[in-house]
Amino acid sequence: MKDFILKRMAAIILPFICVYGFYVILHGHVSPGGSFAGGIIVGLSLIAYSTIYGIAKGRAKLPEKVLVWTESYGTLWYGLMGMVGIVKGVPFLANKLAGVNLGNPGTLSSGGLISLIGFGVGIRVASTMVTLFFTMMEE
Amino acid sequence: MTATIIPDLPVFVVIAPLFVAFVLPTFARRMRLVEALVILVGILGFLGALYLASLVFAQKGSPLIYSLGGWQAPWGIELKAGNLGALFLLVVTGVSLPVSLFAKGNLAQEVGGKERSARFYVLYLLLGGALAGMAVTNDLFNVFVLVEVVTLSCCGLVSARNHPRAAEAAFKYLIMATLGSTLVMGGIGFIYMITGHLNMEFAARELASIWQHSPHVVWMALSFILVGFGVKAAVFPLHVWLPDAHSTAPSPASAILSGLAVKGYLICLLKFLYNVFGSALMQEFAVDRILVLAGAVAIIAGSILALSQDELKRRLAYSTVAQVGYIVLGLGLLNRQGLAGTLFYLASHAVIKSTLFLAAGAIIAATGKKKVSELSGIGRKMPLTMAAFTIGSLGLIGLPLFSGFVGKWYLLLGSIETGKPLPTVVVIAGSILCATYLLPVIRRAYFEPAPDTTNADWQDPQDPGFSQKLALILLAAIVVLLGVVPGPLLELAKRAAAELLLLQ
Amino acid sequence: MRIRSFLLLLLALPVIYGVLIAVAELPPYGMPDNPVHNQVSERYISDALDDTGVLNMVTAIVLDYRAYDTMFETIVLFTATLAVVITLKTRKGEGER
Amino acid sequence: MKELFGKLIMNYPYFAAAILFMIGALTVLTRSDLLKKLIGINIMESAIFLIFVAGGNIRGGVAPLLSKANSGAVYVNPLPSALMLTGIVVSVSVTAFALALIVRLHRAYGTIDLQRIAELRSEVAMDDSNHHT
Amino acid sequence: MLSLILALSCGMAGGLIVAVIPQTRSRLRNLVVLIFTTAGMIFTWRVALRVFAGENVAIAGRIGELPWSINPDPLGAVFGLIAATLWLFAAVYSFGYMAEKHEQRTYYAFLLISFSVTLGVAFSGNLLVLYLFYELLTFVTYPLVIHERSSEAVKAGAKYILYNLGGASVILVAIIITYGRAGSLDFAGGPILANSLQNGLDWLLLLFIIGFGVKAAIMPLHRWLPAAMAAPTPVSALLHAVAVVYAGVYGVLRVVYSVFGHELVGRLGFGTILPFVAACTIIVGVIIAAKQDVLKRRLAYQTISHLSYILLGAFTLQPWGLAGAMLHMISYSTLKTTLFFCAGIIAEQSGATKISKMGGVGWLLPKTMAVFSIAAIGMIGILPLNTFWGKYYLMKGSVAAGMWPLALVLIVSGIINAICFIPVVVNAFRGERTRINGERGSRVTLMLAPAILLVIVALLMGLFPGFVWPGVQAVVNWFF
Repeated sequence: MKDFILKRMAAIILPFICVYGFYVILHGHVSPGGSFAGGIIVGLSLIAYSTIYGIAKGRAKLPEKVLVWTESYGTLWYGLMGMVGIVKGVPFLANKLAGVNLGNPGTLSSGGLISLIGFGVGIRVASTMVTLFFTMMEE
Repeated sequence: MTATIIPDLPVFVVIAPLFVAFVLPTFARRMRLVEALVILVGILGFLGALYLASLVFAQKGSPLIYSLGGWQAPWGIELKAGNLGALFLLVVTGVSLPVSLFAKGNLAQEVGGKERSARFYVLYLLLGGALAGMAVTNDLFNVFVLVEVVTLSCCGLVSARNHPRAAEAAFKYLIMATLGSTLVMGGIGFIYMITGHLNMEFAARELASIWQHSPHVVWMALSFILVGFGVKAAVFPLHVWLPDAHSTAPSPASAILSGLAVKGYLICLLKFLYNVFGSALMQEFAVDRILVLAGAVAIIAGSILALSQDELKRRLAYSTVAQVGYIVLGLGLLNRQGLAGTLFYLASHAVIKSTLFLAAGAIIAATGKKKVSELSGIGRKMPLTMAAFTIGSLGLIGLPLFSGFVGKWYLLLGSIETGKPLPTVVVIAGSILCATYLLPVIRRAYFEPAPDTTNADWQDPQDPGFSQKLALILLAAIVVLLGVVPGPLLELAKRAAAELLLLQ
Repeated sequence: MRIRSFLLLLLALPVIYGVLIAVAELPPYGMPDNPVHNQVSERYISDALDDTGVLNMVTAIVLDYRAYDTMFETIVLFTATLAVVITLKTRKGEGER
Repeated sequence: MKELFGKLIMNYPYFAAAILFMIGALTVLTRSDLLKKLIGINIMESAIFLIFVAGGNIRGGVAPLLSKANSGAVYVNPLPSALMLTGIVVSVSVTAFALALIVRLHRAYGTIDLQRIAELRSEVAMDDSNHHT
Repeated sequence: MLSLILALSCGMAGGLIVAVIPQTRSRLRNLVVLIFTTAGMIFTWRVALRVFAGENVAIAGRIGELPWSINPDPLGAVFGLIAATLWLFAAVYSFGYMAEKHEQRTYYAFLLISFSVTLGVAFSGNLLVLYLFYELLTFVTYPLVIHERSSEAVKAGAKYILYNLGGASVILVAIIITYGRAGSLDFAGGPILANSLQNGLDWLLLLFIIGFGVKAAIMPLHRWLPAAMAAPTPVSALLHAVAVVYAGVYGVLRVVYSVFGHELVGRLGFGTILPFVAACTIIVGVIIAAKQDVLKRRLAYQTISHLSYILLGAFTLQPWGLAGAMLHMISYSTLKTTLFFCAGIIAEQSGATKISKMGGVGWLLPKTMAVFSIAAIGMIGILPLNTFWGKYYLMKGSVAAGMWPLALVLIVSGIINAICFIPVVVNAFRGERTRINGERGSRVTLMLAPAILLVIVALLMGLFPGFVWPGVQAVVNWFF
């Protein structure tokens, strides 16, 4: 696209959208929203970038390899967080039972593994959205 | 080390293939490593399932309960590895291991390219993990999520073949399957609304006491679930997607789809019917009669449709429609022998149909001929493949000493116990029809001369490579083994049947 | 085509009627004594904070009580991505089979 | 009949969901346009989401989010909302995959009408057989 | 015990060995076939003699909770002896008949395997094993039926499979019902259903008779048999006049005497109807036979008729009747095999398959036609030949059972049998005698020798019936 205003506006807004997305991901356990919603916001900011500046530029920012890695290891992350329970001798995906410090409710560090899992899921969802978009647009 | 693994075994068999699947895409190009990992996880899964089954076998009656995250039953998700779960786990792992061995041979050729086959393997492992999850889950909504994983990975496997027809088949499959899973989700919703529980046992207990207050809702939930799983498991009038999907998929995928995926849905249906609604409610709502009727129609119609197909894989696909009929019919018999027979039949059909599809795949890969009428003399050129096909066919027909017979025997015992002639007659007629659509293939392969070898486009076909041969031998051996020593598996099936029918 | 749709609608009418009867029979909407508000949801509401240390109960359920479901949910996404990629991504020179 | 309607009006979210569900189902079954089929599926799924979420609601309840502002208030059941979060993601995945298949089919046949595709395919098959013979 | 296992495995082992011998090594193959059939026959004789002496020879085990046992009793031993002995003759005949035919490897492999399976039917100790071998018999003889590979043969094969599978399935249902009622399937402990409630047993008997009646070619379940004549002649002679059809007859005998017991069958409604069904088949079968022009088809319909002789004897539920049945089973098998052998020689040497085209064949093939005539006379049941004795006891049994019209049926059938075969012989010796002698060469000798030998055996048996009597007596004593 050649629209100058759009590009400038996007350059200003998109970083904020992206940061907002991360905010939603990270605050999934203390406020409405969560990792899925946040992840989609992050993904959308990148999709918007690619639509406005062209697929090639978007691709340059996020090469296929990075996407594949975030996809795979983001999902694996979830499983590994679940394994914490097994390592500690309690069932899979245990949180409180695994002896994780649940922190002070209402703060960012609360919730023990929940926030960690949530972060992983958020990254994954974002990369999934971007991968889906790239795949459908390129072919 | 073993002390920590054993209590977590029910969850390990589910997540082991999934974990491997997650990391596979990152080294998609290193084919050797990918294949080695897939086979390794297959072996580990099989050993795990075997050990789990022996544990279940040893402690009679009481299933292994595993509360995920440590949250007890009505709050958290519960895994239950009882007799039924152990049986289906054995089937899943026992069939998928040889199939992955088979895939090792010529998958890249069939789906086109290394990376594509790596992705194929990922979908394959996800499917395996989700099926294992279906075997042990005891939670209504978890069933729905697993069903979705299975559906999506199945559709992905179908469209792995780089051909527009595959995409069309996959789309049809996807739409129908999603329709089905939406119905299933609706059914779960209705059950949840009137019971307030998602755990199967709690929901069943609640349902048994309150169903008189809202019979129509129970009816609705039942019919949603029946139709939903009916679409997914291809029960006769709802089977329209199956022949296309199963015949256009790459051969290892066809084997898994026909052998296992359909069975996974049927196991879920069984869990809903027996664990949630219970046999008393099934009789109250005449579900047993509906199932017997639907099964009977499916057996006859599926067999007749199979008879009219000339394309080998399509014929096998329609035969799956007929065989699903057997299982559906067995679910409606509501007695111990019949249900045990159904479960054993399910296991044996999983093995047999995989054998048949793999053998058909090997033939098609070697000759490029898809039609039954073109397979003259193939038995001489590919003796081992055709021998596996023959063993599979005889097993499906239900000849003694092959696994199909044992299942059929108990199915017949069960049908006679109901005192109604329909199931008996249909089961018998079905096996005769089965002979009429499978034996001509064998006759052509062995007793008709091969066409002229001077013809240019018939280069001499040969048996496939080592790993594929091994897969065929393994599967055929299981078919015979289950027929000659059905003991342990049959015992497991019987105990599962008694457990499902709440008998002691 | 139009006739077919009409016939289908006609066939659908009894189904619609059945669904409506079932819907009318569902527990009345929004009542606090409905079966869904049983000990299960009560525990989620009263103990989520202690059990998980999370204010958002939905997150507590999604990522802790029923985290296993959510794991499969991410797997569904993963599966969908792979399926999309395997459907659409075809390298040049890999002929259609 | 009157009683039925009375109950239906009381259960209006479920009623609406039932209607939505039927609309979706009929769209899937009658339309041969692939995109419309997909939209139908999505409508059906939305209907089910609606049933679930409405089922967990309490009149006058507040969102299941602990905060000082609504201490002592009645919270709605958080479980259906959590389940539907999963359901929505599943539905998104299915939609994405279906769209990919539509793109693939459009690339191969140049149309997204199922009947048209069937016609084209039979023509191709005829051509194929002509080639071989 | 060892001889039992060896008897059963000889055919199987030989079949597998033949399967790996290259297509061109026909002499080696013939040698292997000869060795294994002879060995099988010897072991079968050993087993049978020990059984007649009252010894218990058995192997047993369980599959899951289903028991299996291989436990020959006198009836099984008699059937086994007939099959094993005739197999050797048929194998020798095949060396001649098949000498220049295609696909010999398949032919001999399946011939030997079906030998094992037939012995399995004979020696089975319970219904499950009987069913197993009965079903297997269909499958292993199928390649022999379609050996010609012509479209006619393929159609016949399809019919063969369908009829027999259908029959076997009905048997399976009946077996399962029996299992559900009695909880046991073993033949050894007297009739299985002896202590069962009587209600519904009529229908169970009907199921069993329909099931086994397919292979025993009871009308109207006989249609596969004439069609199966598309097979090579030794196969027709052995399988469709002896082994396969006798498996059906043997099954019926088992059902009547080991599953239900003759006392119970006598009390059932269907038990009293069955002799008349057999009588109908006797008459109708032979009448249809008389109308056939193709010699093999005429022989096939006549087989249908004669199988019902045996069934008739069994259905009289009298010791005399059963003795007659056993005698007829033995003697008929020798003569019918001879007739088929002769028909094969005629077809091979003169090319004539239709009776109307056989004018003058007698001058071309004098020895063959002589043997044929003797065997044909035997079919009528006149003294110097062994069939007389069978018929005699059959009549005695029918009269003893108070069903004298059946004895009349047997006489009438004998007359029609005469009408059936005398014209063939007469016709063969009519016409010019200018054609050269067609009975030269080792091939014809190999085909002719078994036929002549069998006729001699039949004559000896007719003259000295005491020679087979111990076996018959053992069977009768076993059941009464």
